[in-house]
Amino acid sequence: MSLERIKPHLPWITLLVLVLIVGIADSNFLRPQNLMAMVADIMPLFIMALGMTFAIYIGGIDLSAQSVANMTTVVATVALPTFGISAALICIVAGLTFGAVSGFITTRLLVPSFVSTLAIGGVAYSTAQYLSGQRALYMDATLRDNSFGWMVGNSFGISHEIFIGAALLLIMLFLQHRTTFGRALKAVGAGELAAVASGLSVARIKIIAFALSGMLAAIAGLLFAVKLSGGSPTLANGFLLPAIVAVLVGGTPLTGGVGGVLNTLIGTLIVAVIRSSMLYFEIDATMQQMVFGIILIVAIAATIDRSKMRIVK
Amino acid sequence: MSFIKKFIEQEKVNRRNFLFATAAGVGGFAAAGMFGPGMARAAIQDPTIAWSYRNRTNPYWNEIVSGGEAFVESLGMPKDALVHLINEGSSEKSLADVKALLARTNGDLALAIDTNDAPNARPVVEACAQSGAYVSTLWNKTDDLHPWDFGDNYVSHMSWSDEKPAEETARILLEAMGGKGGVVHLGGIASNNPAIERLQGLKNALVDYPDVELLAAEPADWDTQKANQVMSAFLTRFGDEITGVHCANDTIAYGVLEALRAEGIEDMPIVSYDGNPQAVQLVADKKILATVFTNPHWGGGITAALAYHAATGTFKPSEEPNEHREFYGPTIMVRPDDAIEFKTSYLDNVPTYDWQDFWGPSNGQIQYK
Amino acid sequence: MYQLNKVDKKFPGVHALKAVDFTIGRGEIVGLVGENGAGKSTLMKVIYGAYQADGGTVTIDGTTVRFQSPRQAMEHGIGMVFQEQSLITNLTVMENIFLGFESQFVKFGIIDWKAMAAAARHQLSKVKLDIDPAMTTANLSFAQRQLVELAKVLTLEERVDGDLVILLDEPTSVLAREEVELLFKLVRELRTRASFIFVSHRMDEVLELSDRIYVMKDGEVVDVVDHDEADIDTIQHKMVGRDIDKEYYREQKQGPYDTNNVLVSFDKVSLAGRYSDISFDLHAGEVLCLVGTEGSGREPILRTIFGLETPTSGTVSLKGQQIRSFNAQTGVSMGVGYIPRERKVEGIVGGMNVYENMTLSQMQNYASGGVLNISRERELARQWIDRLSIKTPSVFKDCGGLSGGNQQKVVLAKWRSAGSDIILLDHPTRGLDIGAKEDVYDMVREMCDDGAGIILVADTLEEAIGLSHTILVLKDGEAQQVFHGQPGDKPSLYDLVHHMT
Amino acid sequence: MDGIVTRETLVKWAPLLVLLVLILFFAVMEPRFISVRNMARIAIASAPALMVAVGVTFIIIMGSIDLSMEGTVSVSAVVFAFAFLAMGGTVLSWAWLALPLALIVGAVIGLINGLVHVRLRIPSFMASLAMGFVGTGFALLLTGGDRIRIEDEVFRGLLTERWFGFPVMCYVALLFLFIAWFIQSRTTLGRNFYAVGGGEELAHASGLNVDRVRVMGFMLAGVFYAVGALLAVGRIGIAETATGNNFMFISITSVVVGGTALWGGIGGVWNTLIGVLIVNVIGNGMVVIGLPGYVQDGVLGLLVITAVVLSTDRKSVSFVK
Repeated sequence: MSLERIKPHLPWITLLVLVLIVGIADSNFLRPQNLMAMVADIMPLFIMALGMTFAIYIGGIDLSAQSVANMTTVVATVALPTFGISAALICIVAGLTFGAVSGFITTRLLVPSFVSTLAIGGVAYSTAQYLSGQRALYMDATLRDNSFGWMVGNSFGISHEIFIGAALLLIMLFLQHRTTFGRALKAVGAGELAAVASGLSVARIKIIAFALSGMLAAIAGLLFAVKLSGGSPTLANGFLLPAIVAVLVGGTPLTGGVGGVLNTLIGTLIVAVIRSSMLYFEIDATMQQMVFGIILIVAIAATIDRSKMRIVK
Repeated sequence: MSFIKKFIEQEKVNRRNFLFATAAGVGGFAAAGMFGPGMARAAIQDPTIAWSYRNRTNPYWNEIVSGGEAFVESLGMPKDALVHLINEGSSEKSLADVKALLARTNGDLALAIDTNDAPNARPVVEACAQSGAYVSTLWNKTDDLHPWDFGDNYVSHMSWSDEKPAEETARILLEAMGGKGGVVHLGGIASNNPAIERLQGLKNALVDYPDVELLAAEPADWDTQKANQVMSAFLTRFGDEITGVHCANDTIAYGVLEALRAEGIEDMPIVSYDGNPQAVQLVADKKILATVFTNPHWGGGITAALAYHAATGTFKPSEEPNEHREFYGPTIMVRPDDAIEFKTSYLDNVPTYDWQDFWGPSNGQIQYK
Repeated sequence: MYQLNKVDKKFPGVHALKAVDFTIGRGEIVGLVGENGAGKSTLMKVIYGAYQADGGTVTIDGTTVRFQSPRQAMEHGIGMVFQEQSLITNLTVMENIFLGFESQFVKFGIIDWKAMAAAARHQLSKVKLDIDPAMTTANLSFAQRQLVELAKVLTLEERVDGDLVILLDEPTSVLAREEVELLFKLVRELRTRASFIFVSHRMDEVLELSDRIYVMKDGEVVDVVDHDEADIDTIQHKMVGRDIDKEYYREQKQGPYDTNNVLVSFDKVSLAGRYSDISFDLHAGEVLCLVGTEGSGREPILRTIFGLETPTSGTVSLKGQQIRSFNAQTGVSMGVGYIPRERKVEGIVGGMNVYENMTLSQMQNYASGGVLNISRERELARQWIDRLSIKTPSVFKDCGGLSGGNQQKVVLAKWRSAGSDIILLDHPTRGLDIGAKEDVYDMVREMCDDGAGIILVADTLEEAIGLSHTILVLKDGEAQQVFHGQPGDKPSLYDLVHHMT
Repeated sequence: MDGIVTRETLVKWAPLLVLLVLILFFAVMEPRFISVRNMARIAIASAPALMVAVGVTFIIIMGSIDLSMEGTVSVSAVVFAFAFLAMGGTVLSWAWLALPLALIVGAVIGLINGLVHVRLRIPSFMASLAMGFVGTGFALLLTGGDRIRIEDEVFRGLLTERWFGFPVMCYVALLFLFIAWFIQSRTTLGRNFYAVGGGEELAHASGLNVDRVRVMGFMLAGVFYAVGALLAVGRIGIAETATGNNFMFISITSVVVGGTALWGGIGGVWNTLIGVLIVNVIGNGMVVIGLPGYVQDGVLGLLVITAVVLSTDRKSVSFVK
């Protein structure tokens, strides 16, 4: 019985244990400003994972997230001189649109999201290549500071990226727990047929979920572009798998209906800690990837709540 | 052939000279740093030395890292004292790893890095500068980012101007084609700067060969398998019209060679880039007409050395001229007649370099267009 | 021959089986009845090896056995014909029959399909089913599938020395009466080769078929009755622990409906391939029952009213307003409530708690600007928990963990609290025990009194007759006959069956 | 009922029709596309991908998913190359033992993958994703980042030796495709994949050892990944950590395009053959007709969606995730 009670808390217990293990090995790791810097750096990834959570929560997946983020790094950089801060709006709308199209193809044309989002990701990547002229671009420093300076920098010793991440997290938490959309999303994830029989427009809810995923991927790309002060069609490469891993490790399995955005925060932090631990334990360069995989298996085995999965596929 | 010899002489230094130079403190610019005002500055006694790069699956990066390790060994440390940060092609991981390492070392860090994507260079440099660490970059940075804007902490940037050498290989190729026919180009990841420059090199050369047509240029993402497929498709599309292939690097050339081999085509003129050992062997075997060696071993070592010596106060970067802070790396053309000699004296036995002769083999200040 | 001695089974928080004694002799047909949650399914799972008993012993011909898996039970001649359709529809009939035991047809790693087909034909002949064993199971009717399942269990005959015990879990729930007759005939013939344990909610059928009947309540066997002494009332009394209302279907509460207030109007409505040229009116206070076999078009009509199907011709009006765009949102906003057959997957959302389920169809009423007012939701849930006496520890309880009857009440509460007055009931009492059924019947009458109209697809014909004012008999998607029934003046079962088939 | 039969037939043959339409389209755009030599080129590109896709087909039929193929292919390729060179470096010596060794390596990785999934009760998506990291990491550890060249003319005969215009590797792939088809249709294991995919709980209740079937499935997939690895090495002559790159998304996409359902129980290896060919025909065709590189990803995406839409039996699907 006690194990049953611990289960929902396993993700953050896992996180705490990992932090302590690294902390014991090197107390430098535990210095607040270090932890803070680590959290700030993981924010773009976190924001993408946040969006991914919605897609996974309804039992799908969004493989276009990385390409959409790539695209928005380019869009942000290209649009900045003309549109200033409105470039952000263009990015967000672009992300929403690509996500919604993925959602439409998944729900209306019945193409599995694994394939539809991968394909739409291809379109986003082509768009990025076209817009960038297949080059890495950089933002003019003054223009960037004028329009997006607020995204980077510090207040009260805390990086603004953390504020942005926290704000988005709070909005998404609110969305998940306190709105009709969040409730509908839960119903679709946990019992799609019952949601249909309750008169919910399941297709619309799913399309919105994918659109949100696209939008947050776009915001992740935007933030990353501002942070790096430039854009390129490959700039956000390497986001996709860690973002998926973050959602899964956080305890939102692909079966849908379980977990949520708070889990994703924990999952992202677990990924960040595992990644840093490679440095703190001085894992040999050629071994890092293997070690990452093994820790991942252990972490997933520890965090997922199997009681809500009837069949493990 | 002679220029290779000269180059090797220039870069290679015998052990005795090297020891003498350091002991006597007449190591060129180093002297200024050692006894100059730099000493007054709080130099880092024993910085952690780190190399941050893309991955271990590419021979190019392995060469880079071997240079870094050779440098670390030259300091009397074991080679695993060099910290490896591998970004797996992710700028995000690249930056996060650097930050984590800065945190772990409290900024006592000498970092050599290729930031994976150009825009990533700025935040990396800014983070290092903020923590008081010393950083030297290789290959990727945006044009508006300059070491001299960061005092001492952004020590240097080294890159290669690939346009000229690529133009030279292209000329070799076009000559071999008899100045007529059709050429295809297989490029790197489209947005990568070297990929853009290497294609531009070909285009420059083509101006002088009006009878040669550039049939197509497709990205092959530095990837052997992708190159293989793209070349196969080219063969369908153009068939016998293709009389020469210009490859953006050696790994692409391998894929091209195999695609031709599958068709039983043995004598297609091909040129490539990078001078990997296998490619050099292929040049010796006349399978490839030319490749360009950029000496990644030296590049990897010297980039780490610059960061390290700036960190320990051996020299003070801000007192160096601009051409010592942004400069082109060396390039050597490898052709069939000198490939064997080049290989034995250069690749099979890696020369011992003077890791304090920072700029000797370099190729002048970086020019922006 | 097969015997359970003082078998005990505990789950966290539940004592599911309390020292149960159970015996079955050679060739005997034993009935097993009890309300939902009485422990029937746990007992069966212990018998066929899905659960292991915590205490007590299981013996076969005096030898103690202990099964770790269904497969071990099979090796001892115990087979199960499942309540839910348990054939895998993408496989062929013969593959289903020999699933898990293909090795007998394998030579050098290769399956001999011809040999398997021959063996399958042999099995099918036992249940008098003449179909091609290489047919994909999805193409069979429900009745045929039920027989294939039986044939599958009968393969134990060849595999096992000694006698068989076959568990039949609600085998008749999807069968029409004549199909039930066929099945019973078959079971009686087969008793020369096997003993049967027959579990059903249809008391009359249990009585008809069984030699002895075990009555279970709260994890205990409360009575064992012989066929000749059995009597429905006594058994039901034992099961429920109270008297069953003679007026089972609450006919005395059936009032007249308001002929002036038409809620649903179908005028020559057709849906290609499903039903054609259907016309009827549903009035406030009326129970209209759609009667017909599987595939007669009952469900598509319900789905059309709810908005999940768009008819190909004809006009549908709800409350006098012609419907042009068919979607569930319109349906719900017009006051349509749908209580689907598959309660666990379509009725409630497992993983969501009581109040979340109750407001699922009417969230906009508990939200402003898309933001939910959760305290009001809880308030609503508490009210309806009291009103329908839903047994749940709190409003936070995951509905997936409630019993079937209570789940059904949550679904009903969902629609009634939203003020829906066109209620579509699809097999509302399926799988419920008697007590819970009666609760549902009471609610049907209450809803009518409140002025709601109900369209019912009943679980049994008796239920259809007992509950409804109007019965529309369908066959192959076409309306056959309309019956009107007042209390005391209802159409007979025969009348309906005559038009159904 | 006639209408339904037509629809079913249509759905069944839709992937093939899509393939033919694509071939026709590219042939009209560029007549050279249809030449035997180009068909051979497409076949060469398809052969390793086909083997990997066939492997994952079994897993998908079970309703699971396997994302470990990139790691498995890399490890198998690298182990093969090391063993091959260590034992003589030519097929005509004891080095031929490296071939079966590679298959065993694939099976072992599949076994571990299956055990992690089944024993630790981790959904296959996550278990295999993590195992993929471990595999790629292990390949990297083995090679230290180096590439290993396989120069043996006999082994490279896979590519250079041609029968009727097609290299030997295409026939090898065809042979293994037949083996896969045999396993799928004539063995207990193959049929059990369909049972598990059609209804896992029911299969379990029928006495099927579902866990064992799952583990065996992952092992079998591992063997086919290893075959894919051998063909990939045969095609390029290089074994490296990157040998497995790009197999994951392309193989699963191919399986889906071929008409095998991700929710399990439907489809098979012939579907996968069609799917792999569709994806490779598009890839080759786009270059052949001279589509600019930067639009190719987008066009591939749109064509894949179109192909899946055309070949999905929409009536049988209630919802898609």
